[in-house]
Amino acid sequence: MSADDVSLKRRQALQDGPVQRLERMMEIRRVEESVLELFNDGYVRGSTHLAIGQEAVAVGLAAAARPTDMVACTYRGHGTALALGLPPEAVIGEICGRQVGCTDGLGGSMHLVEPDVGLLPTFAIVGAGIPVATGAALTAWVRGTDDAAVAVFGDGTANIGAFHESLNMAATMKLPVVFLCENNLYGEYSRIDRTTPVADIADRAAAYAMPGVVVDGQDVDAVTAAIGEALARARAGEGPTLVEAKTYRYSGHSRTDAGAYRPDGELDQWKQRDPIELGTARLLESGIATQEDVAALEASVAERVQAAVDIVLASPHPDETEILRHVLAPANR
Amino acid sequence: MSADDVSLKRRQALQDGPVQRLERMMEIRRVEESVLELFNDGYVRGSTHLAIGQEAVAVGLAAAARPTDMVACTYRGHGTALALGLPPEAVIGEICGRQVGCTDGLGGSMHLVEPDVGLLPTFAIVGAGIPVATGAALTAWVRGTDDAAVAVFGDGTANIGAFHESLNMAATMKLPVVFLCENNLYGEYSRIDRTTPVADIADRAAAYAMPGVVVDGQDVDAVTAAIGEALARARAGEGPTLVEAKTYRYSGHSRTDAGAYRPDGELDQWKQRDPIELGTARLLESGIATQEDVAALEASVAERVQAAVDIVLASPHPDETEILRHVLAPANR
Amino acid sequence: MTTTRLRVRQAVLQALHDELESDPDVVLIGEDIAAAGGVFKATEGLVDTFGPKRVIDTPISEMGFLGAAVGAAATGLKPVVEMMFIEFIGVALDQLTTQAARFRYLSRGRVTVPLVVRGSAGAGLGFGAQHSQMLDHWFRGNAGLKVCVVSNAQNAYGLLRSAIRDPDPVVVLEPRVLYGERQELVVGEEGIVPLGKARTVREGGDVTVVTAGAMVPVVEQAAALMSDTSVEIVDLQTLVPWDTDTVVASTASTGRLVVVEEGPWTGGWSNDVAAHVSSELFGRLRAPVARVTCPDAPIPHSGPLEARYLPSPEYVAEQTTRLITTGRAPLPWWAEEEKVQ
Amino acid sequence: MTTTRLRVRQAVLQALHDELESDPDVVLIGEDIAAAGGVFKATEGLVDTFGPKRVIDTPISEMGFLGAAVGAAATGLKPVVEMMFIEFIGVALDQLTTQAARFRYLSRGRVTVPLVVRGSAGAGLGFGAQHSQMLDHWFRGNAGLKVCVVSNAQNAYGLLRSAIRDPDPVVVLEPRVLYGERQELVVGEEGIVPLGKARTVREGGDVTVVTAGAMVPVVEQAAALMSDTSVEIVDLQTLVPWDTDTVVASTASTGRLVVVEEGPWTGGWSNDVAAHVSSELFGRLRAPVARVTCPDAPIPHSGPLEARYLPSPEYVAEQTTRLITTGRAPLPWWAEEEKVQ
Ligand SMILES: Cc1ncc(C[n+]2csc(CCOP(=O)(O)OP(=O)(O)O)c2C)c(N)n1
Ligand SMILES: Cc1ncc(C[n+]2csc(CCOP(=O)(O)OP(=O)(O)O)c2C)c(N)n1
Ligand SMILES: [Mg+2]
Ligand SMILES: [Mg+2]
Repeated sequence: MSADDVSLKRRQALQDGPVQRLERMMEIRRVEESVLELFNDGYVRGSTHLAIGQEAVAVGLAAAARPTDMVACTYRGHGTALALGLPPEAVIGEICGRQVGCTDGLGGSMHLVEPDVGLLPTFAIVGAGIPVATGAALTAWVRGTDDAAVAVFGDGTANIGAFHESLNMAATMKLPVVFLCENNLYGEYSRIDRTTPVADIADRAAAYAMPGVVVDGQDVDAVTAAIGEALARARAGEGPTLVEAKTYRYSGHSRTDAGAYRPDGELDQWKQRDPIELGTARLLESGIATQEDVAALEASVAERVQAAVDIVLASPHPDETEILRHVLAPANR
Repeated sequence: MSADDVSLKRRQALQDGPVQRLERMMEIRRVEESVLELFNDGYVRGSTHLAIGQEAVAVGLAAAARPTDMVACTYRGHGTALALGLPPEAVIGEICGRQVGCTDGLGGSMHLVEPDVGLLPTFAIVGAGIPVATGAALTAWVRGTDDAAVAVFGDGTANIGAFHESLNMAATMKLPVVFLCENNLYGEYSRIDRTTPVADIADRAAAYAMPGVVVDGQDVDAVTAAIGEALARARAGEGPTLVEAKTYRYSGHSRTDAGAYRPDGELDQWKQRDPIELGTARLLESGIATQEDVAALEASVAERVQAAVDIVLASPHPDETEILRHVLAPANR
Repeated sequence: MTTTRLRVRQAVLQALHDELESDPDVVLIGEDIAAAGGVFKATEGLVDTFGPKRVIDTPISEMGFLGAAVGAAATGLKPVVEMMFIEFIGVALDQLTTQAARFRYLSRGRVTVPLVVRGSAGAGLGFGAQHSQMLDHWFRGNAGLKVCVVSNAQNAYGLLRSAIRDPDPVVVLEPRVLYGERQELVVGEEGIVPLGKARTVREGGDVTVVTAGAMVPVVEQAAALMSDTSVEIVDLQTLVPWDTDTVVASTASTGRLVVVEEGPWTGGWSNDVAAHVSSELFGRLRAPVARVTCPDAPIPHSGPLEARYLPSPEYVAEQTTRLITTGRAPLPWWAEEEKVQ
Repeated sequence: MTTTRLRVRQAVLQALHDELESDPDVVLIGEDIAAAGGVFKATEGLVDTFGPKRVIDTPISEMGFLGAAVGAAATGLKPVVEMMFIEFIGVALDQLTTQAARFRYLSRGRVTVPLVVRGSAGAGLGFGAQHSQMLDHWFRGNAGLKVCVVSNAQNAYGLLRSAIRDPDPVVVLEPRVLYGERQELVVGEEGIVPLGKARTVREGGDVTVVTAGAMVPVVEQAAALMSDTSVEIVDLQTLVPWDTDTVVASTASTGRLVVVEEGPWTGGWSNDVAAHVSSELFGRLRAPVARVTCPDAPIPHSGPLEARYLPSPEYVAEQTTRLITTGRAPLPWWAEEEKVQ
């Protein structure tokens, strides 16, 4: 089974039901925690941007989209990559610059990829993925397929030019694309109200005569439904939708940031609506799972992620000759 | 009297009353017509973008703003430059690449300037002036003066990233700037409805929690009032306004364009609301001027513009050594 | 072999037509390229033949549509973007250099970007300081990107077809001043000009002049002026990767090299050529490598000044002759002027 | 003369502080530079001292705030923009190159742009392909713009103060990898480093090594490895305009030149230096000018690969030694690898 088969299987598993979606959220959380540990242990160079707290957006997106729907995601992409299907070792391996990583360790934390489940190379430049997702939608429009594309970006990114240009162009051409804003209230160290004079990013959709939807980003089912609807509109030729998922990142912006700029109590308040706890509660309430099932899930996830970490640490760094490969097509070097 | 004194005087003349404003509109029209003739006679190299039909926006802006309010204007700037105060020979001379031009002939049609009446170097890159005007407003904000700034741009430019970024930033910081969109229905050869999914550019103001105003761009008094109000808000620290002036350019986009893409009758319809005719009718109705006064005005304008053309054609091209001047500050070369 | 007589702009149009016809994945994207046929008429009529899903008009949103082209290329299309004036990419450069040119690397060959950006470029028509630059230096130091420059109808046709077929992003600069130039050229497969190969325009034994773009006809005229000198002219055609072999071989045979570039003295590709050849043929040259370029100044609008700004045939001939007669690299005209001051 | 011991990041902070203090027109503009003190802490505390109208946080809108800085500069302020990672200017380049650097020319000296863009730059910390480039090539071929590169705390301080006082736009590149380096330095007026002047780091007689930025300490280490060779090291400090006099004089005295650049093989400033010196000292060099650079490839994340990508002291020493012993320019490592393949 090749790496991409694994990813596809993992992606399809999300269709099996709410348990699988909860499990994936747990896995994302556990991977992010491992990355933090690996970082503290000196295994991670450069920057890493964790998405702990935002798991429901990632999994909701992956549950709603097809593997053939192309996703342009950001540097805060570990969770989205795992949700879309990448196995933990491909993500952690990449973050640690090892051969087992999804770009052989040449990209690092900000550059994950797996086209077979729709993950375009993730973008380390703010906003750069939004026009690119629009372009993936253009391909579907030109070819007349019913694929769609999704641009994932943050609240702070709604202030960059590429956002505006892409939403306008997609709306004008009625391209099959969903603009998914993960509004976690902060762009780096700036709270949204210091950079953005509107409360809801979704309100900006009106400037493009496009529907704008706000969804509870902590509720995986709500996210799945909202993105699902937007994708259905896209596939039906009705054009793009701006979906704003209200969410929160528990950690700081990146590895070096403790998040001290946040008002007291804000983090705790958000933790009370933790996506994994909410998801767990819903499964328990509805009787789909028992406490024991959940504990077993947690244990198996922890085990799987630990196994991935072991694989990663046993994986060598890529060979030096890799620097010169894949700069241009082979015949073109 | 130095060149800039002339410009300032010409600017102040607009405060004298409606006759002067009508006269300036006539002058703009006559200059643009001369430019067309000069172009056809082979005196103009490169590109020229005429603003015949849009005179009321230019003069309304100049009447409402102070000479210390900095204006960032576009390549379609002959009219605005004349309205702000530049004498015809400085504009025509520049378009013809002569020494008498406002940048000694080194800039050309797209690059007019006169800081003493608030005209920053005009912008040949779409949207580039919008952040620059915002920056001029930043200077007033930092220094605590009550100057303001104005960004002039077209409808097509409302789709470029710099528009979005600047409006957002100005709104967030409550900067004293007016965003003046000259909506002449076309961006080059594309009608607005082919590129922009909203009917009124002013509606986009809501995306920045900023007031958006639509004004009749053919009515110089209405334009003066709308921009005046927006400037007053700006000076009062209440932040930016997006003012959309609905107008029309009679000619094509640039010298080579006949405007064949326009629907039949559209031009004629707009000509029925010609800003100069409207202005003339209003003066006649109100008894401020007689038919004879108007005819005399027209004659004196024609004479003055012809004199300017003569000055220009008698002016040499700049000296070759000018190429190397003003690249860097003298001590810095 | 089919030949036909076309202007440079028509050769571009023909190349686009032929690629649109032979490959359903090719699409054109840009401002006013469909209904209006392009500001320079290089896409005229194509939307009628291929429809609005192959020839796509966009809003004025360079970042948006260049980025969309990157995304379309990454998902299977072969977009050709028209950058009306190459300066406009200054509001969108990130998408080409930092995104498009990185996807192959950052996906280990799994997501590729067969994208072409065509831009009109260069001076000579009085468009002034913001619409007259070559700007190839923005693209050159950027691995993953190829850059070529058109100098006639044949390579306007042939390089563009190669660029569209290339699996990686390619920038094609079209000197605006040449659009009207007419030539008998070969079209069809035989008319395709490979990337990375220089063209020897004219053979000679006294000096090699390497150039590109709109300077090619200027150098040809210069050579005609130097009746006593046998000038070999090499048109690079592709700036990245440039054809070191042809240039070095030619210079080795003539012993002298002049590099004529439309672009400022500082930072241009003529430095790369001069550096490489000086090192490669160290001790084997009869004179230092000379560079003939524009001065480090914005491009003036006024006619006589723009003419002075650009290397003229007379200036190229004079500099070349001075190199040969003195065995030393002549000062450029602006340095002479400064010395006088 | 006041001296103090500071890290490079602190020297930047000190320079900003001193200019904010001495000139009320100086303002700082950037993302998270005020309340948060900057991602690299180079503006820490300044907003407390100078207030939110002098140290200005912006939305994530590079085109917007760089353009605003241009407008502010054109109307009397002296803005210093922090471009957190210099790559980010790829979404805003137009404002610097096509606007700011043209205003003086297009107003015949009446509207000027005393603007500084400081950007963290360069590789070495594992930030990967989109956060590790130098990108000076975007700025160099652009008349009206100056470009300098910091190599230690002293010139981090002194070049920045010069740049802020300069009446024209200046780009200051700060190699991120050096921010933590500590040094005793002169502050105050005596600590100011003029633009356009190189610094002779170390004198020597066998070979001149010209370099800049983070490569300066690398070359110093390389020189230490070459115990039998007397190496003269020149730190350019300013890339545009670069100090031709110092470089030519040094090379004339040693007879050999190696140019060590952090940047790709193609399109970098080391070509300009090599071209100029090869021509200027034609017939007077003992060996061809050698260039030591990074390969033409995106910057890899993985530690050992990034270390290989960048010129190391060992590699610089080896290339320099080979130049001296063979009298020929050595092939770069990747060309050697290709030959083997
Ligand atoms: C063009 C550009 N500007 C600035 C940055 C630096 N940067 C990286 S992430 C970030 C904040 C983005 O905030 P947001 O969009 O809310 O996404 P989040 O990080 O919260 O997921 C910034 C400013 C960048 N990478 N690219
Ligand atoms: C960034 C950029 N893209 C494209 C152009 C070419 N261009 C010049 S004017 C223009 C149309 C602008 O339309 P609009 O904003 O409506 O202004 P108008 O010309 O109607 O006054 C275009 C596309 C440019 N100069 N700069
Ligand atoms: Mg955020
Ligand atoms: Mg318009």
